[in-house]
Amino acid sequence: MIEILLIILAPIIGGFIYGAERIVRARMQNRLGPPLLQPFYDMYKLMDKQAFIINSYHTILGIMHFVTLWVVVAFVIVGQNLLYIIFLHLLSSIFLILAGFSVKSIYSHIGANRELIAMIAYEPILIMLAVAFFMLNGSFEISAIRENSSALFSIPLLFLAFLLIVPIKLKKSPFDAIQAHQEIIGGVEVEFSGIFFEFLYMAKLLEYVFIYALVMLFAGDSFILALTLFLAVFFLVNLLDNSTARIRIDHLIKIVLVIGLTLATLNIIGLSYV
Amino acid sequence: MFNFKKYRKKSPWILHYNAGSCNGCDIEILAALSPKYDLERFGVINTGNPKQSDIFLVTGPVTFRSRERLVELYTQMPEPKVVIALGSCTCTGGVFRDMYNVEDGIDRYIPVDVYIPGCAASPELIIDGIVKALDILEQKTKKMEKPLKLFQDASTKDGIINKRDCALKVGEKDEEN
Amino acid sequence: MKKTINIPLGSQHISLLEPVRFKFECENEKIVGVDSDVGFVHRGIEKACTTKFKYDGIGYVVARVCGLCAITHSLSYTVAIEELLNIEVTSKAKYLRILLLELDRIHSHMLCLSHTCENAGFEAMFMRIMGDRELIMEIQELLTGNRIQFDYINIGGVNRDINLEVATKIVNNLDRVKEKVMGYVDEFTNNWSLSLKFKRIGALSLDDAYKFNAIGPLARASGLNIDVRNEIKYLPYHEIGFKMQTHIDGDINARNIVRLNEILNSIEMCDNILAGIPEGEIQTKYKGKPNGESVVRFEAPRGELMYYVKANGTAMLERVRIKTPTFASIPAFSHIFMGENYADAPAILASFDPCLSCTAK
Amino acid sequence: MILGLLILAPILFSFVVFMTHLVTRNILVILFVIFLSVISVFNLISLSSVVEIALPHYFHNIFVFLDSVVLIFFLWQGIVKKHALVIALALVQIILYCEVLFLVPTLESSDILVDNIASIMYLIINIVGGIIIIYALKYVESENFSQIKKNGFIAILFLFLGVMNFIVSSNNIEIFFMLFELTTLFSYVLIAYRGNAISVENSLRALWMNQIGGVAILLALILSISHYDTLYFDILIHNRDNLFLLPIVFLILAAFVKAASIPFNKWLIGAMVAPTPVSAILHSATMVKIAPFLMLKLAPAMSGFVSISVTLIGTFVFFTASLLALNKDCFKEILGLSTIALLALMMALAAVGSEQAINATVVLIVFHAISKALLFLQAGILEKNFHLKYVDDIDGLINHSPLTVFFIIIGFASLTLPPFGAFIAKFMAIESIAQEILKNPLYIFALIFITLGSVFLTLLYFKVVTKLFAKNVDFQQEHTKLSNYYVIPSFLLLFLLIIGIYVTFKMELLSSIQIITPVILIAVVPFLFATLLFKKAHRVKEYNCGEKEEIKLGMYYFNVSPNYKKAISIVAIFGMLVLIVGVML
Repeated sequence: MIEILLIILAPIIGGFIYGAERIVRARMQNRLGPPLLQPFYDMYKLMDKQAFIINSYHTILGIMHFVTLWVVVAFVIVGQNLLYIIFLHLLSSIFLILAGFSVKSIYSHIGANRELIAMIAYEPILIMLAVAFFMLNGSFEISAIRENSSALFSIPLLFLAFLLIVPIKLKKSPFDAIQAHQEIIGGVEVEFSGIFFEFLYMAKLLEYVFIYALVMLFAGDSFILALTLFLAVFFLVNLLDNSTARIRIDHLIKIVLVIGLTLATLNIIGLSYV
Repeated sequence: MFNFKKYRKKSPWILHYNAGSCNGCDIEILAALSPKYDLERFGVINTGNPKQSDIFLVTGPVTFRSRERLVELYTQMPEPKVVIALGSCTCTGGVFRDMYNVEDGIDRYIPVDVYIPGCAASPELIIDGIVKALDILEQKTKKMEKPLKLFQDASTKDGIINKRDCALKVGEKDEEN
Repeated sequence: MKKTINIPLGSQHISLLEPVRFKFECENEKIVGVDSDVGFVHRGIEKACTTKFKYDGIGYVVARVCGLCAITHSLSYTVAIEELLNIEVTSKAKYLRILLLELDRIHSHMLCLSHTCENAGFEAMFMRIMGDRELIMEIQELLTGNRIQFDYINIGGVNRDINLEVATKIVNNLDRVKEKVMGYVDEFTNNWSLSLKFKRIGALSLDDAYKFNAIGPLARASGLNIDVRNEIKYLPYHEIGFKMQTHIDGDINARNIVRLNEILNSIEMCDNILAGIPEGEIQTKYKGKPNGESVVRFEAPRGELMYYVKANGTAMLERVRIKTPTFASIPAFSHIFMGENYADAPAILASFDPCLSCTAK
Repeated sequence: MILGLLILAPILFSFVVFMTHLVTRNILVILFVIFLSVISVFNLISLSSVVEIALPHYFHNIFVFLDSVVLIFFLWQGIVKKHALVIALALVQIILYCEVLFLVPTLESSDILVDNIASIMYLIINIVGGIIIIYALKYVESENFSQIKKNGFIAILFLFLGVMNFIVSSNNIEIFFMLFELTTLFSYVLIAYRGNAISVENSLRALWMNQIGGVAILLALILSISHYDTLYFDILIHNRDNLFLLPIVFLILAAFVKAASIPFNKWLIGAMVAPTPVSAILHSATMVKIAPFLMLKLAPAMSGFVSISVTLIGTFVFFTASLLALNKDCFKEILGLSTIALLALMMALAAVGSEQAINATVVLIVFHAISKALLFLQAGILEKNFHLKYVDDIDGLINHSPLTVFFIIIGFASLTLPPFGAFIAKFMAIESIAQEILKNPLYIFALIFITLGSVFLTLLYFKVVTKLFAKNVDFQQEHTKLSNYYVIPSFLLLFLLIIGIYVTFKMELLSSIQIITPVILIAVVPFLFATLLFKKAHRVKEYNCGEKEEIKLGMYYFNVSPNYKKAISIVAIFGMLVLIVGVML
């Protein structure tokens, strides 16, 4: 019951995280910042806007991105197979990429291309993460991971590697080249408007839920540790966002692949010897 | 049913276009986004993308070459939208009035809702203007507002374009077709 | 068999304050060709100066060529007219003019730095510098009555006097700004992400700086020590401790460092001015109409600004020619973009601190 | 009985097809294909246990004769075309073959052995191959060949099906060698079918590279006879001596050659100059599948060192081939390299040897054949109908032919995304390798190669899709009509994909919700395309910074420098040497 409620409320939870993040970011920049409910105001406003579209392929693929991402979040909450969820998440990214390519807009194309390239960086680490959980629990099922005790101390290096990809998925500095606002005006989302942009906006909120749910997986069955991890990662990501510039996509790949893969490999080799 | 209208004024997203201004007002917009004035507390985001904006912030007296872009950007913005003319020269042409390459204010081309005077308009004035625009935004309908006509018959008189004669409405032409 | 991508930047783009159109021909995201179009802001000010306005009002009109270097524009024009009218400005007025010129330079450089950071995706740094910039804006408002477009300079002197209260406020604020700027120097040299974004990006070598006639901070960052402040006589720069700031790298980082050092130097100069400001009138009376030609050069925040004024003894001038600093750097622009990544293009562009309303007039 | 039909009927058909005229030929071919498909399905259903048949002795004489003819033909071709490598390798093979003939092994087993894997291979060969032959009917019409040559083309394809049916059921290494040489011969003939200079050059390259495989098999044969006293697969595998695995390693080497793994990748890429049905039937869908099939046969014999080194080599090739594919821009070459990559993955998985890995291999073999056939058919359509060969030029194809775009996207999606079989295989692969890591940490490198390689492949596929999609806002033009001979085979393959999803659903390779969800998600998209057109919404132009002029859209390039390519080949060769030397020690 509570799972169904969580699934339905997932975008709202994401909205609160995003709203809190905007406040935290503003405070870090010595500003007052918007109210906590700002993401919801934005959503209501977008619902009320006139609908502009380029072509129907573009719009439908954008909506499918949102729907698939919601399914992914639902699977995480229900406790499905982690490896499978990662591939389903790939499917949702693919929908977004196809949407980006389905219009003749250069910024949309560059954004989609960067999304594709960034996939090289984060996909292997996510898969390695799933494998590490498999080695610890003997199963890819998230429900099994949640029942066991915290994995954080067995896979600390993988946790660090995972931290590297959190900014990529949340589109935060220094790894936000995919959505670089000052270069390509949001990348893939540039051609969406009105209620159709809202789907992308909510997909972003769902992405927050997805990533922070993965962070909380490291805590296993301990709720307090999960909360601590969530808060720690939340502040860490925002602190990093506010103290770095956006680096280029090729630097992103190099840094994340070299550091992340090394950490993940070392950790898994360590696990197989224990 | 849920009344969405009242949320419009809580999340105004801005599109800024410089139609030939002297930069004075543009840097004041940046200043208004900065910590001292912090426009974001009203929910303002500088999107830079017409398709996701509600408020069109125009500076400058509209030069000959920027007017097409001005109208193009205006038509790409979804309704409801509000246009703010920022700075004296945007409202009337200001010091540039009657210069040969200047079109004397944006209200000849697109319907303006809020005029903010000042050379350069200070951030306080900008905030004031945007807050005023929010009230107007709440009242707006979702009906398309057509830009006013501009550069169709750019007949030239003595090498200088006679602008006032060829200002018709774009909408009329559309209805004929 | 390779096909390139055309990436447009402008005329409306979030990273641009002014309309300018760049068309980048890119392979992947590497720029292999640049096409630029800067004429969107042309308003016809030079023409209007000779047809619409009398000579004593033009000082306020040319200020509207550009909001950022407004003071330099009106000062250059005023000095040119003063030469034609043979007016000797009092030394207090000269000192006040320099004070405002340098304050303007400080806020312009800070704006440029913050905009470069914004375009490099460093929002927090943008907010930090913009927040600190308000200190300068505050004292400008106190001194002249307006934040931008002060219209402070008139023919024969300046419009407002300075009093002790204002002077102490200025000194206080400048001290605070100095502290902050020291912090920026630290940030710009030590932040790893900024060094990835700025170091060895958009580099202009010394030879190219010569070849493309670069001026201003752009040239000084490449090691070319040209600064009009070092050469001119009408303002007493040599008395107040002007120092040339150069750097050898020529990349974005070098330009930032040069700007930061210039801010520090300007603060020092302002302090010196306020310490040794002479007593006297701020305004000289004058008579007659200008006649003849004069050429005046000044150092705007972006480089050398040149005014040519030709008068014929009537209230209307015959010719006003403005040669603006950004105009001279455009060839260097197009050259620097070659071979860079499109992702760096907005930051490179901001680091030039282009002023296109100057260029197009 | 069924087996005899499967092998002999295609040979008969090929003669019939060669003789008849155009209209009757088309109808006959379609009937033959239906016949073969029905038989192969029937074979799978009726097969209760493993069928073993020993062939009478005079068959062997025929085989020896055929083999000698083929080898002499190679030698002759080498002399005629003045290709030193071909001559040398042909001579080496003749000498080795004579030696084999002199040796007389004593341990005997049945010559023909049909198990489950062979039945599945029949399905692929006959159904997928048959569909491609139907497609070839129209394709070959548009070529500049004489009528005899056109008929001959179809006839050779049928002959090839017969040989393939035979090769997957042979248990005798000597027969296997003969059939291996025959497939080499067919691919040589078909690659050179167009007869121009490039075709000849590439066909000779294919010939000498495949002959290396022949040499390897002969070496394996000699070693097997001398050490184990047999030339039968099953005896060799069951009596294996962990200290002497050399024959098995040579067979593995032959598999690597046939699968065109790096460093032997040149021949398959070169083979792309052949008519597209050839690329589809020989070099993606069926013939190269001999390699993973052989690996599956040898899988029980591999353990320890051999298993892990083959896995590492295979996954390394998977990774590097997908990397190399990134900088190709010819559509068929991209398909070819991704075939190499996936074949290497199949072989690596077969070498892992756990039950799940074997299942993954079989699933991957089946679905790879269907998807690649589908993609190659589209490549042929692009070439014939739109005169497009390079990915760069397929700008905005959706304006002209949404159907082709749909098939290409489905083809690529079926190789990467859930719920298609290839995805399930990859999923199982990662799962089985994860289990192996617990036993041997070296498998972590296999895991890294697989993850990186699959990401590169995804990148590759969707890089191609980039170009297809960009649709103009106000483009109004009639779609191009495609011939039924082109469209129907594509739909049949799509149907096979759907059946495949159903079968995986039935077999419970994944839980039902895991298959149903993405099916719904993917299926709903075309449905939405068809129904939702957003009539009420306003159409606007794309955002172009306020400008009105057209923009030029290109695509990303991923350059792999020649040094890397060399390094990759060296590493691959080194890996194989380590394998051989390691086994010898």
